Amino acid sequence: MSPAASLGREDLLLVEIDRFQGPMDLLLHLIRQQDINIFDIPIARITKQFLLAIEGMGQMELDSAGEFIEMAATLVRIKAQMLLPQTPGEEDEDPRAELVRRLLEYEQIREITDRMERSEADRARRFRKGYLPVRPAPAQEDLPLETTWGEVFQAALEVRNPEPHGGDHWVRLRPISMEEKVDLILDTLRRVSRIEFRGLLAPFREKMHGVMTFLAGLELSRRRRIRMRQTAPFHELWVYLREDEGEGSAEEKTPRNAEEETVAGADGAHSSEEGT
Amino acid sequence: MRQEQIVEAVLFASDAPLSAEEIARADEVLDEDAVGEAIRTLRVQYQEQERAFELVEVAEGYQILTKPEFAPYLERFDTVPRSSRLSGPSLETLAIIAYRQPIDRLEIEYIRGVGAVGVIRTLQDRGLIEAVGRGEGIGRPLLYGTTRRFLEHFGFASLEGLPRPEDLPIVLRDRAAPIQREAAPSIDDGLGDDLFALDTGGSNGQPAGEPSVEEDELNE
Amino acid sequence: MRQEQIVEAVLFASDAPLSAEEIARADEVLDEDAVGEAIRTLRVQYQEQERAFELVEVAEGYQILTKPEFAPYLERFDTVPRSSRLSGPSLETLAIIAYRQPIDRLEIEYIRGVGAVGVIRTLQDRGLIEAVGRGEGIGRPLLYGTTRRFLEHFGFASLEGLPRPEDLPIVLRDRAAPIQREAAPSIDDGLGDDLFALDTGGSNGQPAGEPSVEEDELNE
Repeated sequence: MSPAASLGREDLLLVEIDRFQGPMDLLLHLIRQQDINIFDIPIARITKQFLLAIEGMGQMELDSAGEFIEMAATLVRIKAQMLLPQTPGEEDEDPRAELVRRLLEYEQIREITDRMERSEADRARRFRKGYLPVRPAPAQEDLPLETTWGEVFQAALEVRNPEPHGGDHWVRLRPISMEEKVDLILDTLRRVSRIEFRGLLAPFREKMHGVMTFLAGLELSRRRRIRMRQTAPFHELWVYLREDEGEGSAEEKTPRNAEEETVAGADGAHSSEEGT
Repeated sequence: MRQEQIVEAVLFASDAPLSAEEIARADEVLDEDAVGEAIRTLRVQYQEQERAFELVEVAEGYQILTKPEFAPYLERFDTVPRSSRLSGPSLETLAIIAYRQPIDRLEIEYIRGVGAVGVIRTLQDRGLIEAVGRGEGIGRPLLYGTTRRFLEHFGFASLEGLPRPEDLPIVLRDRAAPIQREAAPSIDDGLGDDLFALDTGGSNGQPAGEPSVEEDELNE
Repeated sequence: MRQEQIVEAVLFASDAPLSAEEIARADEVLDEDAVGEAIRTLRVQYQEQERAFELVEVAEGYQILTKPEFAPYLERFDTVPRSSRLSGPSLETLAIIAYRQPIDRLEIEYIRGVGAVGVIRTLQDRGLIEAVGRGEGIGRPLLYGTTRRFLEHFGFASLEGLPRPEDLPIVLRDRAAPIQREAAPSIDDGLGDDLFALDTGGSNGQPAGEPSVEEDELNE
């Protein structure tokens, strides 16, 4: 709570800007806090308060500052429009109408968000079956093996003699890019919640795939996109998608800050997604 | 081998919810009805035998989950995988997508007042939303919708399981009597109207009577 | 809440087998004896109630697993079709082991240029190879050789019967030649072993005497 805000009576606002998820959140807060009639917003006052609140935003990320400034501009414009004399006979809408509509909409979203958060918490108290591999049917040895010696022998003939010096002849030279592996990991994790690291390698034979997948894994954890977990040394290495804020404990949830926007915004730069 | 045993084995081995149809694939003699029957039997058995887990309906399918009261014990184990919670911005964005799907990025950004590129990506990476098509307009923007995984994460049986908007206390609106609305500026076309007729079916619903500002209320 | 319910919940939700000692950590009132008691109770219950799963004791502790007889149903959910043919990597590995036995994993990997943990497991599951002893060197690695079943299946009276024509690669023809392995940089991150374990072959298996990370070859 900014001590500076406790000066004027009508500007008596308890605003700490980075508590807010964005300009709509801030606006909603101002209106709720002062018990303002949504259908009759004192636009001059709110504009003043809004500007005051975002004054100290210098240290904020430029992106989100821009969003607040955009809203400030909208407020100022509405204020100006309200000062214009109304042309008689013209069915002009109240300049505030759109803002009101957005506020109501946003408020409802916030309410829904809270409900969903509760559902999420309830669901988190239930645990699904831990992943355990399906037990194989009784002795696999009893399955008829169709492989013939001819096949084995053919494979033997194709074995390459390793050269005693230098290992580079092993690398069959198809370039394998790390980005390709990054995509593989993310694509896979989009389908399943987590995967054993070696599952990512399973389809590939060359060691270079292993190296690049591993590097991609490191890169993704550096980008904070994935998390890797091992239950014990030398056990399987599990790869998970990382959440923006990790496991939301109670204390983490209270301050709703704009952090994710920042982090995620940076991520967005790598994105090949549709631009604007 | 009894049918409910097969269904149980399948549900037990899966770490995600399975629909009756999917379960039925386990065996030729099974069909959706038989699966439904088996599920009812199992449900009763787990209850009577006081198992620590129960068979619940989630994400348009079925899943065996531990009962909530065991959570405190399970949370002590590192070998028990936990689903991690979403951040505030993610939840908020997801709420918008859940109720307004299919929806494009600009609409989401307009409602929240902040950029959404990063959050959308995060939600996609987590498999909670997906691109479901392309909208009209410049650049034919991608439209997003929620996935089955979304339902799973929140434990909703289906999109119908989302909190009903009628039940929500809307503080702001209660402060004033609803008023007849005039023509809205074009910018919000297709944007806000259906919010008040939240259509859990996922399609853009009809605009319902929405309150707005009257001309004569300009008294600032 | 009864003790066996807590034990059941923990075993149900855990990804890995848990020892009695570990399970006891779930609750202060539990100790190893109480856990043992609960496990016996659950075991009997599952049996009497003809559940599709059972509580089994594996090397590392206890697990609830589906009964093996349901495997055929569950395999239909596998994306990877099981085949009774050996894959290319399995064939190659089997050929190497057949000609070079006894041979340790690192040598196999050296010859093939890729990891062999998974294939070795597959071949072991198939009963075509087995661990036949331990070699010299760091960690006294397991040595693998072919089984009687291998001879039976391919119709050889003995290993002497394997053809050794001129066109066989030297590395397989020349049984005595020790392989010169150069010192390789090692990644010491505890990940290495599984990292290059290609061909998971679907079987999980016990870590049946699988050597862990000692000196992983990373020749690139």
